[in-house]
Amino acid sequence: MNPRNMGEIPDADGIGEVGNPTCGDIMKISLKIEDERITDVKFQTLGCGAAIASSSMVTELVKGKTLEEAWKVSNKNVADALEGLPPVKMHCSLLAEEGVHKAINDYRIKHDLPPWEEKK
Amino acid sequence: MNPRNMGEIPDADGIGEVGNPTCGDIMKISLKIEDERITDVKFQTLGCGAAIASSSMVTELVKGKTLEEAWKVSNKNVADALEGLPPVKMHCSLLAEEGVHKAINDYRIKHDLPPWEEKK
Amino acid sequence: MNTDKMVYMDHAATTPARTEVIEAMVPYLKERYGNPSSLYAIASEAKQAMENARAEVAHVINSSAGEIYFTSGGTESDNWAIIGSAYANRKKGTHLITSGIEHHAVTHTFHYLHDKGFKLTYIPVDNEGIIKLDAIEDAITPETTLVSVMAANNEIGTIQPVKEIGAICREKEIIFHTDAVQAVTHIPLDVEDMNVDLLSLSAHKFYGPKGIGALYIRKKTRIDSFHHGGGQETRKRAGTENVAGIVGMGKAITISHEKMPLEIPKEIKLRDYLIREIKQNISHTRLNGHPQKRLPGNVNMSIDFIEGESLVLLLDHKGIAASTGSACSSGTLEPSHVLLAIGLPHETAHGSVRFTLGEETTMDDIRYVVEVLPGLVERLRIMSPVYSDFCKRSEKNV
Amino acid sequence: MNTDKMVYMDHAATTPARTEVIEAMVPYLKERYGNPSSLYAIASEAKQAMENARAEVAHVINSSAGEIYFTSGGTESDNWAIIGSAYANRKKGTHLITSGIEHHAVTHTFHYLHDKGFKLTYIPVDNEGIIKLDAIEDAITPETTLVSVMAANNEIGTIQPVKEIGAICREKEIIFHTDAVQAVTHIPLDVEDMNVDLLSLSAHKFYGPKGIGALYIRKKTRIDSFHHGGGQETRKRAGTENVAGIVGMGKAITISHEKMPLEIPKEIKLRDYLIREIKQNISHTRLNGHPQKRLPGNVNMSIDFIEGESLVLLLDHKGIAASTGSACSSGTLEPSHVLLAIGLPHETAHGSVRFTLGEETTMDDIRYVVEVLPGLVERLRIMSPVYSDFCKRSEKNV
Ligand SMILES: Cc1ncc(COP(=O)(O)O)c(C=O)c1O
Ligand SMILES: Cc1ncc(COP(=O)(O)O)c(C=O)c1O
Repeated sequence: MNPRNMGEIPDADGIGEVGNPTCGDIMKISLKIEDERITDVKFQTLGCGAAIASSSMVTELVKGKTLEEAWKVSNKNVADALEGLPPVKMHCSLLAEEGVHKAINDYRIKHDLPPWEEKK
Repeated sequence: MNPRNMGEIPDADGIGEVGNPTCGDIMKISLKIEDERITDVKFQTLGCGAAIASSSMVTELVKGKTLEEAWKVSNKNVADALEGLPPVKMHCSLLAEEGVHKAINDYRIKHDLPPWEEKK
Repeated sequence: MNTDKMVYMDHAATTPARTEVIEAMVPYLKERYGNPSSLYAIASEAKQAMENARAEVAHVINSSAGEIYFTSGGTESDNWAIIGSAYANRKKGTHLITSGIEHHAVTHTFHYLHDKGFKLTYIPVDNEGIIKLDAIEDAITPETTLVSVMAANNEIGTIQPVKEIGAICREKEIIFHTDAVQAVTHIPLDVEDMNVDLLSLSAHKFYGPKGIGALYIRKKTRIDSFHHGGGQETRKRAGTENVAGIVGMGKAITISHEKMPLEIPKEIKLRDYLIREIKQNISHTRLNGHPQKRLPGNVNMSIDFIEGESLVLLLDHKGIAASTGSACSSGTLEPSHVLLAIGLPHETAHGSVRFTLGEETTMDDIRYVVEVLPGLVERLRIMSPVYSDFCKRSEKNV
Repeated sequence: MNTDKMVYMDHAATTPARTEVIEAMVPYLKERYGNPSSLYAIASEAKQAMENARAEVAHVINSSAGEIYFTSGGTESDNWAIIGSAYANRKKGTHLITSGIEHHAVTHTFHYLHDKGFKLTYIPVDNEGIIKLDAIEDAITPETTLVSVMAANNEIGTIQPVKEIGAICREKEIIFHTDAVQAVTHIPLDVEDMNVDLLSLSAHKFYGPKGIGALYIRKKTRIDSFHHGGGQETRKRAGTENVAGIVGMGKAITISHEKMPLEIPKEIKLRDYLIREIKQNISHTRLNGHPQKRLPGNVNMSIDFIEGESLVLLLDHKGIAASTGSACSSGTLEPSHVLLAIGLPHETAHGSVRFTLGEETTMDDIRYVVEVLPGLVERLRIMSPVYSDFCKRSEKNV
């Protein structure tokens, strides 16, 4: 377990925190954004191995992407990049997707832009 | 399995046949009797190993005994002489006891004596 | 035993585990002892080995690996299949169908359900032990939820028309369970082709260890769990897995299945030779079961005027292991329900002997049985009051 | 694993089979393969070996051999004890009592019976995981037929007042079952002294094979069969016996029982050292369970701000096998019901780690854990958003 992009961006442009301590997983994604492009991204996670791996992987996948591109990174992309997750662990990759979405919308709201809608 | 006293006495003084083919065991005891004493005894048995062993043993036990002594040979004596029988096979020793009783009473009836009563 | 010879002719009771099977098992007792449910490396080795075994079992009956659940043997598989599906479908109905010649693991489970209020129909078999297909069709009602008929009988070896029964059940949308404990790797089986929904198997009948078996459960079959507890076997069968047993079972089924194409004709040849010789050399004997539709290794003869258990003892003294009735019921005094079901009178049912051949069985073994058996039967007949009566009557009639 | 070191600290999940156990088993797979129900010599060897093992098990819990029935493991024993006695005594009543910290093999079986119309009462435990005795007395009604409370808990290791519960049940003439899977050969047990009517055990928890266990059934206890079929186990538990497993279990229980007087103080010493060192070297940690009334080998710690499963993975990378929650439930996402029952909040329950020591465990192993653990916890805490929030808050407060 050697996660990359672990930590917090002190002056982040967008922050997304998902999950809750009761269910055992908390994930926090912070983004540095320049010209609608993610120039830096870091995560903090309290959770199982799959949750940590998923958060690390999603930061790798969105780094350098435009916000529109990053929004399209799905939990399936995360799971595939990890070479598959067991069914009981799929929710970890979903959490990673949601964390990025929440961080992007945090940025948009701060900039008075309407938040993008989560697909069901 | 080397049973002793196997066979039929051609001119037997008393014959006892017990059991029936439906239940799988048939035992036939024939006695030669002189002066109220068993001078010869033989058996024939269709049945499991324990039935054969019990009939053989009971013939050994009653041979040379008076009829009164022979009547008292119980299924427990037979089982003990065989160094025990498993619970499911105890009925075999009972059959041997009954066979002797029936043969003795056959002799008594033939000689116009009242048959002795089986204990319950 | 007063002989050093040992001719094992009771392969339907159990089989010796193969050397390769034992070698495959030992590491999972020793160094690869992890609990498959645990998270660390040593546990995932055990888990992986179990999944391989699952795929091996699935391959042999043409199912997918995810439809195989390991159990503690054929008895548990039968209990689970029957109790689990009866209760899970109780809302639909409480009528169950089975045959009159099932193993006790099936019949006693149905008795249990009968006590709990389920209704049963027993389908009769003909004199050769083959189930009457049209009687199944007639027995089915809208209340029927399960038909359970064995693939091959343990006592008389008859092979049932599983595919035809499967077709009936599929058409009527009724769950079909087959107890294939005696059949797996002894005759070809295919759950797809045969429309089987539940199938029981047991490793010790194909040169695997005792105390391990499996239940095939077709995807989407409604069935309750039977062992409740931990989340093993995708939450369907709780209990720490018998990893070594499972690995042994996988190995055993694969080897036995590979050998099957050569083993079947070999056993049939020995079987038919033994049947012929017994009939020719011992008077008043008959074959029980169907002459062709029978397991390659099964010889079951009725021998008049004797009782089977005493014959088995005499055979044992000569180093021959055989049985009378099924191994499971041989502690009881009632004659085999299977022999009664094919129409044998009680006294004849008591005088049956079963030889079941296996991989190690040679022509020499068979010849030894043929040489020894007539003398033993004669010894018992001489002792038998029924036989001497019969002889006296025959003499008079001459 | 990126290390060759292997420190197994999960003996509550399973234990490696002893060499003597494997050596005792192999002949019963190989040459002594007879089916114990058969009549011939090779079968009676198997039967005899099984009866020896039965006497060995009986000796350890002070029962008679005829009261020991072999099963496929602790789960089956628990299922049988609970389902079998609940149904057999249904005429008397349908109320059952258990604790809130039982193994899933017990709790899920009670859930199953609840679905079938039985009424349940769960007795709470205190914060150290000890059952409340007066709550049992209060819960008993004339309808109550069974009390089931484990002898020692698999997660937090607490040892329950079995003897006192037994006395209550005896007085009220209620059947008392104890799941002693974690307790047998780890603490002394005596079914007579403790008034136990039904007791479950499992071989793989005391250096025997997996997939074999036993149920002690006190003479005259009313209980239905669970596996229906052949006449094995004096007609109480059907299915061809796992002879090799049974022989292995007998061997294992005898050796473990002999070693117990030396093993208990050894494990307690190592256990208490490990607990002390973890508490001293890692902030925000607490022992779960009772400090003294606990299994000699059990260490269960709550470590704040981390999640247990990721810690187990990191430990595995360092060659240390440990667990979080019980092995059986670690495939699930819910936190352990045992940790919630002793009053831990959800987030704390998620951050537990269990080390369970065994015979091979040395002081060196313990030192290695003490050396490695703080760094791993630190790594996870640095990743944890909850920990960084906590640190920020603490800084502000200074
Ligand atoms: C047809 C049949 N079904 C079920 C069983 C029971 O299997 P097991 O002995 O593995 O419990 C047997 C074997 O005894 C059998 O022959
Ligand atoms: C307390 C307790 N009961 C029951 C069981 C189940 O036993 P088995 O794994 O042998 O089915 C276990 C072990 O997993 C246990 O720890």
